[in-house]
Amino acid sequence: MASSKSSTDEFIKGLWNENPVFVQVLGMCPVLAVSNTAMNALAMGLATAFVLIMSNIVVSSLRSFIPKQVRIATYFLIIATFVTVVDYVIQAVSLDLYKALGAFISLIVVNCLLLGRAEAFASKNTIARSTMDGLGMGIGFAFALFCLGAVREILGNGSLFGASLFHDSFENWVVMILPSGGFFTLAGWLLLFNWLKQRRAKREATTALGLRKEVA
Amino acid sequence: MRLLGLKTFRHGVHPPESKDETSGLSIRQFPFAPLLIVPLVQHMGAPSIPVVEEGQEVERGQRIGRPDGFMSVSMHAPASGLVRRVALAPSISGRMVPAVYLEPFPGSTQEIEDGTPCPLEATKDEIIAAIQDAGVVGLGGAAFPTHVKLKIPDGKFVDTLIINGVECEPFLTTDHRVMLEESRDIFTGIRYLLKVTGAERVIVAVEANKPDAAEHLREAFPSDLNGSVEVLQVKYPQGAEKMLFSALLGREVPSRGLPLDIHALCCNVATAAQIGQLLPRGRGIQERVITVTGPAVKRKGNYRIPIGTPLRFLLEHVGVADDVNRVFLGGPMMGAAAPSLEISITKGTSGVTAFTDTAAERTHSPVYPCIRCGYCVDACPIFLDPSMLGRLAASEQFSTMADEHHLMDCFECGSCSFVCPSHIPLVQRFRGAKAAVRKSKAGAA
Amino acid sequence: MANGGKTLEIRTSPHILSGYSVDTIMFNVVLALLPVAGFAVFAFGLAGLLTLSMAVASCVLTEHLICRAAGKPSTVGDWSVTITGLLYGLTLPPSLPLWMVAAGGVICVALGKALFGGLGYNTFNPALVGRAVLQAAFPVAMTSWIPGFAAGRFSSVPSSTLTLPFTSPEYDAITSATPLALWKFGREATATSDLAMGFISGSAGETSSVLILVGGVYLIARNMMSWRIPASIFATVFVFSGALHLVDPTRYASPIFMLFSGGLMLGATFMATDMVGSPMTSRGCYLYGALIGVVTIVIRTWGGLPEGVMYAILLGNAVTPHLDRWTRPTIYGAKGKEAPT
Amino acid sequence: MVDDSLWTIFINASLVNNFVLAYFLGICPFLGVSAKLETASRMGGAVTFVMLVSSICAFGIQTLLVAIDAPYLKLIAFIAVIASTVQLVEMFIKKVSPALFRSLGIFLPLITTNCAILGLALFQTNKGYSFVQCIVYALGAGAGFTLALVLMAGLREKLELAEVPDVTRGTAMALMIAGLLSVTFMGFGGLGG
Amino acid sequence: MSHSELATAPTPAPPSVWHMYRAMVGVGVFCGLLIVSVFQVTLPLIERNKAEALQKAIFQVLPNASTSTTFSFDVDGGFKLLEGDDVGQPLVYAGYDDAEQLVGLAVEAQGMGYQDVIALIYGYSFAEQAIIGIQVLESKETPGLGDKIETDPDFLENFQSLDVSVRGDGSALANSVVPVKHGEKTEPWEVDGITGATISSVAIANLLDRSAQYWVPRIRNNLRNFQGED
Ligand SMILES: Cc1cc2nc3c(=O)[nH]c(=O)nc-3n(C[C@H](O)[C@H](O)[C@H](O)COP(=O)(O)O)c2cc1C
Ligand SMILES: Cc1cc2nc3c(=O)[nH]c(=O)nc-3n(C[C@H](O)[C@H](O)[C@H](O)COP(=O)(O)O)c2cc1C
Ligand SMILES: Cc1cc2nc3c(=O)[nH]c(=O)nc-3n(C[C@H](O)[C@H](O)[C@H](O)COP(=O)(O)O)c2cc1C
Ligand SMILES: Cc1cc2nc3c(=O)[nH]c(=O)nc-3n(C[C@H](O)[C@H](O)[C@H](O)CO)c2cc1C
Ligand code: SF4
Ligand code: SF4
Ligand code: SF4
Ligand code: SF4
Ligand code: FES
Repeated sequence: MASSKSSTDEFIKGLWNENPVFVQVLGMCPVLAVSNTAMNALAMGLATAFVLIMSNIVVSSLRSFIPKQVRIATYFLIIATFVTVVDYVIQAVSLDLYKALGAFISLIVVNCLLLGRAEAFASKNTIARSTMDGLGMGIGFAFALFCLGAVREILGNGSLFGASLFHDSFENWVVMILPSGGFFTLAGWLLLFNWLKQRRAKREATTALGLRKEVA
Repeated sequence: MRLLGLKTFRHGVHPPESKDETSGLSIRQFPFAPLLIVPLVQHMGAPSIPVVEEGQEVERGQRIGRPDGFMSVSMHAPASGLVRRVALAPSISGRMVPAVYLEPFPGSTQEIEDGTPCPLEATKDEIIAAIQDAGVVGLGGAAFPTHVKLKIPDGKFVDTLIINGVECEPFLTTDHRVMLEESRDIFTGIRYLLKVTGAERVIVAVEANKPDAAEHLREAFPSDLNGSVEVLQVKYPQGAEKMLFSALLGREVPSRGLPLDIHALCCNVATAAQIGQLLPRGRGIQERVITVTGPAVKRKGNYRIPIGTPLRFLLEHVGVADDVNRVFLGGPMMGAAAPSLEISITKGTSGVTAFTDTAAERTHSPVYPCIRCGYCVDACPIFLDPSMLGRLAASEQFSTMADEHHLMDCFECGSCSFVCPSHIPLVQRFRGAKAAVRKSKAGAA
Repeated sequence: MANGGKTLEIRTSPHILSGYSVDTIMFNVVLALLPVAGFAVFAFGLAGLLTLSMAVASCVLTEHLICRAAGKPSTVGDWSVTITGLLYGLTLPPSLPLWMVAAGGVICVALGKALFGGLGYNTFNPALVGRAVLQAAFPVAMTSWIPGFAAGRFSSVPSSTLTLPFTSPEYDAITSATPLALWKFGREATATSDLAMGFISGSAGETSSVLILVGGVYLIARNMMSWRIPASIFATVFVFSGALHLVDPTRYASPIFMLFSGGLMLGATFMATDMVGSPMTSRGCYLYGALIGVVTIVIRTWGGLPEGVMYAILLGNAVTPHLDRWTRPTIYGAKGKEAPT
Repeated sequence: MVDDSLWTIFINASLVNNFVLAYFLGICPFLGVSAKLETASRMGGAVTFVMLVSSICAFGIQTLLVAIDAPYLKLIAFIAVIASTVQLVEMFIKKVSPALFRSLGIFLPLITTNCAILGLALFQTNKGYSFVQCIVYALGAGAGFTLALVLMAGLREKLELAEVPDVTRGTAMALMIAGLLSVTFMGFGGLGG
Repeated sequence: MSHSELATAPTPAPPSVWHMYRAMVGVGVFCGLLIVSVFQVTLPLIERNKAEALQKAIFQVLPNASTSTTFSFDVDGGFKLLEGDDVGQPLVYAGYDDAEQLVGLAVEAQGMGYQDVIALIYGYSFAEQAIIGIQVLESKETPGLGDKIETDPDFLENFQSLDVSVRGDGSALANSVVPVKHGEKTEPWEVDGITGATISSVAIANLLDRSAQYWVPRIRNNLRNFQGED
C-alpha cells in the first residue's frame, strides 16, 4: 500500500484522513493541556511538528545503522534530544511562552505520535518520504491543536491570538479555558467528525444503491 | 424471616388478589365434553406409552397409558367411552403432542371402578410405585412426577415435609377449596408422604388471606401427626417452594441444588389430597379441581373437571363475554396464554382465567428504557439484578448473563416484570436467554 | 361460540402489571415540585417566574428538537425532561440572565442526556450537568444572588435578567450573600426559622425547605422515590456536622444550619434520588447517601466553595456503578454449600 | 524548599489538581484502558507504583545533576533512568512474585512511556519538593490517577449497555464523561489550601 | 511450523554486539553534541531573559529602585551577597536608588491558592515599614475570577502601602496582615478582598502574612548587611 503512494500522499494523509488527533486520537495530553489559547496551541503544535520532522529524518537516515534490538532506546534518545533543543530554543525566544506551555514541551518526549511514527514509518521508509510523513503528521497535529485552541480562546476569552473579537461586554465562557472545556471541545470536534463521516457513509450507500438500481 | 408477626421471605410483590369472587364457591362437578382429548404428556419427563387402540372401549379410571421409564407416569381414562383416535393434538406450548381422543358414552356416569389399593402399611417402594401408577404429578403447577421427587437417594434424608397450601397466584382458589373440602384426603396423603420420605414432621403452609382454611385444617389436624399449620404473610411468590423453605425453615436451597440438599420436601395440598384419595382405592387421576374465573367469565367457580376437557367446551359451558381476547391456563402471574381454544385441560392446570380487552391490565403500554428505578431489584425473591439482566439480554450477551449474573437461577416468577414501570418484558427476555444458553451448552457438549 | 373466529393474544406471563409507569411517576414528581416552584415565584417575583419558565422551555424544546433531528418520536411526553427543566431552574440564581438560563438548558439536555442515549442512559444528573457547566462558564453570574421578598418584585425584574445574549450582566447594587456564604466568609449564622421558611437569598428553589420536604414525603408515600437516599444524606450530614460543631462551635456551623441551608434539601430530596444516576440496591443507596453527605460537608467546611451539594451528587453519580457492583446482594441459595452439579 | 504540608500535597495531587482531570497527564491510558474496570484498577495500581519508583529516581537524578551542573541532561536522564529502573523492577517482580507480575506486569512497559510519569518527575523538580514531599506527591498523583481511571471505567461499563447514539460512541463519549468528571472535581477547588 | 521447516528457514544473522555499541554510542555522541551546542548557544539568551524578567518584577514592586543586588540568607550568618556556592539558600533582592541608597527589598513568596500554588514577589520599603507592591509570578487561578488578583485595581491598591511594621522588640510584626471582606478595610494592615474571588485574595493576604512574619524581622535585624557595612 504505502509503496504505491507518492510523497504528496504521505503529506496529505496526515492532514486529514489520518489526522493524528481527530482520527488516530494520539498525543491527547498536550492537545488538551495547552490548547487554551490559539497561540499556545499553535506554538505547541509547531514545536511537536519540528521534533517529529527532525526525528523522522534522523531515524530514517540511520535506519540501516541501528540494529533492531536497540532501536527503541535510540529513538528515545533522538527524540529526547530534539525536545531538549526545542525546550531551550523556546526559553531563549520567549519566557512568557515558555511559562504558558510549561512542562508540556518536555512532555513531547513521551507523545506517542513521535515514537509511533519513528517505529511505524521512518524506520522503514526513505528520508524523503519520512520527511513528508513528518511534515504531514506534524502539520496535521498543529492544525488540530489550533482548531481546539481557537474555539477555546474565542469562546473562553472572546479573542483570537490575543486580539479581542467582540465588544467589551462579551461574557467569557470561562469553562472553555478550564480543563473540562478542553475535554468538551475535543469531544465536540470528534462529534463533528463522526457526524461528517456518517453522513458521507450514508450518502455513499445511497448513491451505490442508486447505481445498482440504474444497472438493474 | 418474620415481619409484623407473620412469617415470610424477603422481597416479592403484592399483586391484587382478586380471589373474592370464587373463594366462597364450593367445588362443583363439571360435565363430560362430547370429545375428551387426553394428552399423553401432561408432566415434565417422558410421554406415557398408549396402551389402548383406536376403536377400543374403555372404562372410566382404566389405564390408557403406561409410564415410559422412571421419569414418566400412567394415564387413566377420564370417562367411559370409545377411543376414537390415538394421534397428535395441540398443546399449550404450541407443539403437537401424542394424545388419546376419547368419546364418552352418552350418559356416562361419574362412577369409578376401584383398583388394587395400596395401604399405608405397604413398603416405601410399593407406595412410590403406586403413586407412579396413579399418574400423580405435582398439581402445584409444575406437574413434576411426584414419585420421582419422593424417591430419596441413599445417603440423603428429609426431616421436614411442607404441604403447600399458599396459593399466592391471584384469582386462583382451588387449593383454598381443596383445603376446606378435602382435608381428610389431605391428611391421609400426608401420612403416605411422611412414610415415603421418612420426614419427622409436616408443616402445612397457608397464606393469611385464607383464615378459614387455616382454621379448618388446624381443627382437623390429627393429634397423632407431628406437625402444624403455619399462616404466612400474603405476598407473591410465597407459594414457591424456595420461598417456603426460607420463610418456614430459614433454609435456602443451594443455587442449582434440590430441596433434598436442605433435608426438606414440598408438595402441593391438592397433590397430597390426590394421593390420599387415590392410593387407598387403587385409582388413578381422572379429574382435578380448577378455578375458572376472570372478568370475561360469566359463571365463575371451582370445578372438578375431567382431564382432557377441551378449553373451548369449558368456556362455552361457563359462558364468556363476547370480546374475550386472552385466556390463561393458570393465573395471570405465571399462567401461560392459551394459543387457541383447541387445547385441553391437563393435570397441571390449576386455573383458567379469561380477560376481555377492556379488563386487560397489560394494555398496550409503551415500553420505556430502563430508568434504573430498582423496583425489580427490590422485587426479585432470588436477589438477582433483573435490570442488568434485562439490559444484557437486550444486547444479547447471554453468556455474561449466565456466568456473571446468575441467569439460570431465575425461576421466572414474573415479579420483576410485574413491577417494572418501564413495562420491559423482563421475564420474556430471560426465558429467551435461558433457551439460548441451554442451546449453546448443548451445542458445546 | 362467542370467540368464534377471533384470535387470542399470546403474551408471556406475567399478564398483569403493577400500574406504575414511567410517565405517571415522572408526572407525580412534577406535581410534587410545583409547590416549590410556586414558592420560588412568590419569593422572587417576575424574575423567578421568568427563570423557571425559560429553564423548562429550553430543556423541553432541546429534547424535542434532538428527537426530531435523530428521526425518533419526541420523548417530551414522558415528563422526565420537564423535571429536568424545573429542577435545573430551581437551582439557578433568580437574577441569572435569561440567555444563560437558556444556554444551560441546552447543555442539560444535550450534554447531560441526549448524547448518552436519552432517558435512562445518562450517567450524571442532567439538571446538575447543566448547572455545573454553567457555574464553570459564568462563575460570577452564578454566584450573584438577590434577596427574596423584595418590594416590587412582581412589577420589575433585576437588570441582569434581561441582559442581551452573550453579553455580561450588569448588577444593580442589590446582590446579597447566601446564608452559607455568610457563614463561610464571615461566620454569621442565619436563624433556623428563616432558613426553614425561606426568608433568605439563594437559588430559586433552595429557599423553602418545608415545601421541598412535603413534596418528598408525598413521593415517598406513593413509592415513587427512594426514602433511603435522603434519609442517609440527612443522617450523615447531621452526624458529621454535629460532631464538628461539638468540637468547635465557632468554626463549624450547627447541624441544623447545615441541613436547612443551601441546596441540601432540594438536592437530597429531588436530585440525589434521580433513579437513573443512583444505586439500585438498598445498601448501595445508604452508601451513596453517606458519600454525598460527607463530601458536602467537606466542601462546605474546608473547600473553596461555600456550597458543595451539586458536586457531591455528581460525584455520587460517578461512583454509582461501583456501589451497585459492591453491594450486589448474594443470590438466593449461594450462601450454602455449592450445589452438586 | 517548599513548606507545603504533606496533607496539602496529597489532596492537591489527587483531587484538586488531579493529574488526569486537571493537568491532562496520562490521557492515553485514561482513554485506552478505562473500558473495563478490571484492567482499569490494575492499571491504576501499576501507575501508582511506577510513579513512586520514578519519583524516587527523579529526586536522585535531580540532586546529581545539580551537583555536576548539567541541567541540559535532565530530560534524557529522566527518561533513561526511569525506563531502565522500571525494567529492572519488572524483572525483579517477575522473579519474586509471578502473581503480582501477572496482574501488573503487562502494563509496566506501556506506562514508562506515559506522560503522567514524566510529568510527575518534572513537576516535583519544578516545585522543589524534598524527598518525603516527593513520595507523598507521587502517592497522591497515583491515587488521583487511579480514582479517575476507576470512576471512568465504571461509567463506561455502565454505558456499554446504553443505546448511545452512533455519533457519540467511542472516544467522543469517553471525552464527554471525562469533561463531566473534570467539572465534578472542580468542586474540590480550594481544598487543602 | 514443523522442525524441518524451522531448520530450512533462513536464520537472520545474529546482530553483533559491536553493531549495537556502535549504534548506541554513535547516536549518543551525536545527541550529546547537539544538546550541548544548543545549550551553549541559548544559555546566555535564557539567562538574560530570566534576569530581565526578574529585574522587571523587582522594579515593579520597588518603584523607586534603579539597581538591585541579590543576597542569600543563612540562618546563622545573616544576609550575604550572592556567590556561586550559595545554591539552595533562600534569596532576597535589595533595591537601591540612583543615589545608591537602599530603598527596599524584594522577596519571593508562595502559598496555596484556589487551584494551585500562587507565587509572587513583593517589595518591602524600609522607610514606610510597609509592602509597597506585589507582582504575581505564577498562578493558575481561574481566568476572569481568581486572576483578578493580578488585574483588579481595587485589590492591587491594597499593596500600595500595606503596613508590616515590627513590634518594639523587633521579634515579630506589630499587626498580622489580615484579609477582610470587600469594602470593609479600615486598618492599614488589612487586605480588602475581592468579591467572587475570596479564596484567591485571602490566599494572597495569608501568604504575605506568613512571608512577612518571617522575613521582615530578620531583614530589620540584619539591616547593615545590605548597606555594605558587613
Ligand atoms: C413463582 C412460583 C410460585 C409458586 N406458587 C405456588 C403456590 O402458590 N402454591 C403451590 O402449591 N405451589 C407453588 N409453586 C410451586 C412450588 O414451588 C412447588 O413446586 C410445589 O408446591 C410442589 O408441589 P407439587 O410438586 O405437589 O406441585 C410455585 C412455584 C413458583 C416457581
Ligand atoms: C431433573 C430434576 C430432578 C429432580 N429431582 C428431584 C428430587 O430428587 N427430589 C426432589 O425433591 N425434587 C426433585 N425435583 C423437583 C424440583 O425440586 C421441584 O420440586 C420441581 O421442579 C417443582 O418445583 P416448582 O413447582 O417450584 O417449580 C427435580 C426436578 C428436576 C427438573
Ligand atoms: C469554576 C469556578 C472557578 C473558581 N475559581 C476561583 C478562583 O480562581 N479564585 C477564587 O477565589 N474563587 C474561585 N471560585 C470560587 C467562587 O467564585 C468563590 O469562592 C465564591 O463564590 C466566594 O464568593 P464571594 O467571594 O462572593 O464571597 C471559583 C468557582 C468556580 C465555580
Ligand atoms: C425521584 C426523581 C428525581 C428526579 N430527579 C431528577 C434530577 O435531579 N434531575 C433531572 O434532570 N431529572 C430528574 N428526574 C427525572 C428523570 O429521572 C431524569 O430526567 C433522567 O435523568 C433522564 O434520563 C427525576 C425523576 C424522579 C422520579
Ligand atoms: S403460581 Fe402456580 S403454583 Fe403458585 S398458586 Fe399459582 S398455580 Fe399454584
Ligand atoms: S422472574 Fe426471575 S429475575 Fe424476575 S423476579 Fe422472578 S426470579 Fe427474579
Ligand atoms: S423495574 Fe424496570 S425500569 Fe426499574 S430498574 Fe427494573 S428493569 Fe429498570
Ligand atoms: S502507546 Fe502509550 S502514549 Fe501512545 S496511545 Fe498508547 S498509551 Fe497513549
Ligand atoms: S500524551 Fe499523555 S499519556 Fe499520551
